[in-house]
Amino acid sequence: MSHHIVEFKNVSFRYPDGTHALRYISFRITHGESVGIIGANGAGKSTLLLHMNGYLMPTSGSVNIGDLYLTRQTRQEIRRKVGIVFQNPDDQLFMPTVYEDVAFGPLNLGLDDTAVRDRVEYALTLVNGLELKNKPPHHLSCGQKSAVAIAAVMAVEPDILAMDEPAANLDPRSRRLLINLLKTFQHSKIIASHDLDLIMDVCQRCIVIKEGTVVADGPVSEILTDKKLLEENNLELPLSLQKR
Amino acid sequence: MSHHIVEFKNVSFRYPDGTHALRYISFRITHGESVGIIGANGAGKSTLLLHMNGYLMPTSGSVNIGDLYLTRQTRQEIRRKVGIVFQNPDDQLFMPTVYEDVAFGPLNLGLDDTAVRDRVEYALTLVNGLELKNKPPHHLSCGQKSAVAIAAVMAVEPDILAMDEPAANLDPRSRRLLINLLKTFQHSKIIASHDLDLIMDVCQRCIVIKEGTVVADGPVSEILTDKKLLEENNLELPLSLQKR
Amino acid sequence: MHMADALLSPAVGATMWAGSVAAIGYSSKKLKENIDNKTIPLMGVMGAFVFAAQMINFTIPVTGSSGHIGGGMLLAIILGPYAAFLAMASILTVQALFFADGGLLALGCNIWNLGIYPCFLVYPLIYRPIVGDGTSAKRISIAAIVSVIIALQLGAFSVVLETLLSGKSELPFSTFVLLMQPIHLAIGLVEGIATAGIIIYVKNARPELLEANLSFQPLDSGISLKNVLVVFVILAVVTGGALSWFASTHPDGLEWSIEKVTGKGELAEATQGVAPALKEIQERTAFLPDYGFKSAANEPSNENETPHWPGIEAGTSVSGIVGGSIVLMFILLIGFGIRLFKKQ
Amino acid sequence: MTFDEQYYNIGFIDQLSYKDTFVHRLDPRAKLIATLLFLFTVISFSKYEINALLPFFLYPVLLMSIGEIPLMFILRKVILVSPFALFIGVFNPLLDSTHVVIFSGLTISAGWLSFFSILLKFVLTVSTALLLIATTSFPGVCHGLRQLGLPSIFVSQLLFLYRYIFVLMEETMRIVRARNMRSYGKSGKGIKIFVRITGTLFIRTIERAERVYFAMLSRGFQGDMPSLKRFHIRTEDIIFTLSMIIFLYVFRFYPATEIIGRFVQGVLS
Ligand SMILES: Nc1ncnc2c1ncn2[C@@H]1O[C@H](COP(=O)(O)OP(=O)(O)OP(=O)(O)O)[C@@H](O)[C@H]1O
Ligand SMILES: Nc1ncnc2c1ncn2[C@@H]1O[C@H](COP(=O)(O)OP(=O)(O)OP(=O)(O)O)[C@@H](O)[C@H]1O
Ligand SMILES: [Mg+2]
Ligand SMILES: [Mg+2]
Repeated sequence: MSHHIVEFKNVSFRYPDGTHALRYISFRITHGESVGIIGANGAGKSTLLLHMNGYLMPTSGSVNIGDLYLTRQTRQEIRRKVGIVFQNPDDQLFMPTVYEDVAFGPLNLGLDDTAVRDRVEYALTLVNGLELKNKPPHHLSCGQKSAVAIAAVMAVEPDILAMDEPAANLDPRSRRLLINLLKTFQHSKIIASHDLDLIMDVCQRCIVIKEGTVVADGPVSEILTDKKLLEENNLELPLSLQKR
Repeated sequence: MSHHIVEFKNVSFRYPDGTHALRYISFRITHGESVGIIGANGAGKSTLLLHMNGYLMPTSGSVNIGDLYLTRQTRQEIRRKVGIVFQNPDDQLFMPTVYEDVAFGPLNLGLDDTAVRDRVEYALTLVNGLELKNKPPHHLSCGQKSAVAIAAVMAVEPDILAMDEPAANLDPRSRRLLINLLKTFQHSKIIASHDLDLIMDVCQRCIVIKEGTVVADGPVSEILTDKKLLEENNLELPLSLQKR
Repeated sequence: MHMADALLSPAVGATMWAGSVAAIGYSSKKLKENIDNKTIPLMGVMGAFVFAAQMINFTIPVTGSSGHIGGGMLLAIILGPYAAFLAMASILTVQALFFADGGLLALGCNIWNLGIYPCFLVYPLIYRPIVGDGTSAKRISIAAIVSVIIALQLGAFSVVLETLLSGKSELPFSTFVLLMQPIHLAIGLVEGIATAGIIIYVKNARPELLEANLSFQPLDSGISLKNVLVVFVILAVVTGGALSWFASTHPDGLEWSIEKVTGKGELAEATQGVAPALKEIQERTAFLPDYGFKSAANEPSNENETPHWPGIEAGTSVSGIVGGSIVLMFILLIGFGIRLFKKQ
Repeated sequence: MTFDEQYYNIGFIDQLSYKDTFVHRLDPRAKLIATLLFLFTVISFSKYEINALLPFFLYPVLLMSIGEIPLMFILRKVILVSPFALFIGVFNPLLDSTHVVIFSGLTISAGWLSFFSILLKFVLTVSTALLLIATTSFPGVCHGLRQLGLPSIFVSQLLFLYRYIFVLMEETMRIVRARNMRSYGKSGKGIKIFVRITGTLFIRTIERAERVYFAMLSRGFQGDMPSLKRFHIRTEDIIFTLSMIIFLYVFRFYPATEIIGRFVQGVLS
């Protein structure tokens, strides 16, 4: 299924103020892979994710999603394939009730009312949030907001799921629920996080970014146990591997 | 030194919208203790911290800081003794440069210019951030912002330090630096966090809050290893104690 | 400076509503024509920003009292007139609903007083010309301060007119104006300084955020003098039409105020601008004797449209008081009854 | 009112509006129209009218008791609300001193009458406006407005405003808190600091708007806000609106209190 492939080729990006946030990034993620993206604060992880569906366009290099080459023309289509969940759920729940929020994507796809309702209920059930349906987002707890933000992306049934720091501010139980939820998602997923334990639980592969370049790319079991590599990147061994 | 004592006696607090966030909370923290406050999302940790310097006033019960009984009259004085660092450093750095921000507190204490300069340099050195002095806060990385927010509080030389979720969004190295910094702070400290590994590293004592009441209070070594207690509170064993 | 429902007459309330709704419709149409998709969330979030910023108080030097920003000019500078007007209208709607600031009927007046003037009059005719190409901090400050002051003065003056035309207050025109304008001059000065400060701050910290709006805005995406005039002609026609319609069908509110005004002979200029239909009423009502309470009770002059108008006069008042108390008690009983019933 | 109190007040009304009672279930359009008619009727009374206003208290009392809205909350808000009307109204007793004989022996000045009239209208209008929002969720009001024909751009950004008020107010509250904590009652509240705080907040707000826009794009936003068909007029709504119209008509044009008073007096004597 070549259409679930994510491929970056020599992507560079420079913010208008001159910050060179990505430099010649290349990697290829095939269907069904789950990939963690790690690196120090300011390494360029969020910037990278923003390229996945064309919010930012590479200054040079190219991004391919499935068969599509990312351009201003194709980004609408690419956005249907790649669902991105950003760090702050408040920025993503912009509609006045949970139901409307989750329905926003399907409605924009042009589905009819019953199809929309089915999608919304399916997505909310997935994250265990069906009973939140009629609440306004500002009446939800942190963990509930995160769950709904994920449901809202799931409701458009993306082929590829990308998440930026999904577990920040969640209590350990909610974090664990999220990890289990991510494990059940079958398609490709790409997770940027400082929570290396979460990456270790959810991903098979791991890409380390440093000052905008890829410095390592390999199986989680190798990278997250390579103490030297991690320390060079402002990281440490996952806590569960650290001896007390 | 009785003046570094924090004592809550039967403190209840109800938000004006009716949420009963704290119910009959009592504890006593003596000088030099470091205490972790843990609990599920919405348990009342942040609300509790807001009582420590009178930002919220108890609906019933009393709060004593050192020899002072918290009232509207004493809270200005109490604010000099208790420095609170909240979760989001962006909310705390409101001045145009790092220097001015750290100087804000000492200036308001009425110190003269040289004393202010000394305090600022001392506090920034403490968090390893002296070279950030002239930068505007929005050009800092997450980790740097946290460090400056802490320096801004340290610059007023509080007797008691309270922090709410200090390590969220920090990369593992910055988190480790923060842990080491906290270990060197000699006076009482109170840390609310979901990061139980951090609590385990920094604190000797731990208070578990559930729905606004204290459900456990004891040495970290006991509480953070009590799997049943933790799970009842939406928590888990610290990751470094979990077996792979 | 929110106008309040309790001071309004239906005619004035409805007219201002009509004017404001027309302006909302017009702005929405203009926006839709050349909208950038980003604008809708930006407007909403900026509206929330103004709302939040209005709640941060600062101490005003010397007086020690506290002030906050109004936001109309700030929005116009950031969003351009049409989007800013809609955002301002939304802010006032939320205030009317959640804080009952002013009230729902006075909302029309408030949108007019605090939205139309800064966005459609002051921004294009005063702010833009002073600011020029938008690169000089000094010009920006002067422009912001002057604009905020003028917008507030216009708003305050409108409050005076709206109150007097409604005829619920006894304040004579001159006193009222002398009461309102200087206060708002002071408020405007403070607010203007704060607004200028914020714009300069943003200009220094993140110049690119303002660039799109401050400098070299093409005239058709901004607003031209012609557009301003067109808007105002349309609004004048709409409100004039509404006003004269109300004047011909529901004279009570207007009659009262105009009578009052002509009786004291102070608002002559203010009524000149209004449709000729008003003048007729004015002339007609000028013949009425000075209004006194007893005379209203005795003379049927006012009762001809509404024959059942319950005038208060000696004798009937007693029954009025008795009846009033009974009605109130009855209403309270119903309330408590339902409450008790619901508790079970 | 301090910042926190204002914030909690909005929060509280908002919470009330998500209750589930008969009044809450009524169609927002019906409630909007009924409220507007009510307000227009109330302010249409002449400025010396007092008695005829009293029956109109029935509507807020019914809303309050059926909608289970705490009386004290509404009362407190009515008292706290912007004092402009009262400030202006209080001049009336000073300026209009024509004497009115209520009944033989009791005379007051007409200015007092008109002041009380303003007072009553004030309480009636403010409380019904608050009760409208306390019994109808704000999104409900917005969808009602949309269906009544207001432009969709206006309504969409009204909804955004509502959504982000809570987010931004919390953010602002945290910033103000941080300022207060390090001000020690001193100069931290001057205009300079205000400008900086607001400027920072402003920049962050624009950045947030950008992120929100990204989130919308990622879910297929192309410029039109999609809308769900939400409300259907039911018999209750029609009955409610009709009874409101009849109620308003009757008490506007028939001096009910007078008639009742006369009747009672007649029975007693
Ligand atoms: N809007 C912007 N304008 C200019 N520079 C930016 C912008 N956003 C980010 N940067 C810079 O680009 C670099 C990469 O930032 P990015 O947010 O991608 O890092 P990150 O890896 O996500 O960090 P974190 O772990 O803190 O989230 C940083 O140096 C940052 O300062
Ligand atoms: N401003 C507010 N108004 C009303 N209720 C509030 C407010 N802030 C918090 N609450 C409620 O008070 C309770 C305690 O909240 P608090 O923020 O103290 O929890 P917390 O333990 O800090 O949670 P978290 O781990 O998510 O930060 C929650 O039920 C919350 O919904
Ligand atoms: Mg990031
Ligand atoms: Mg908290």
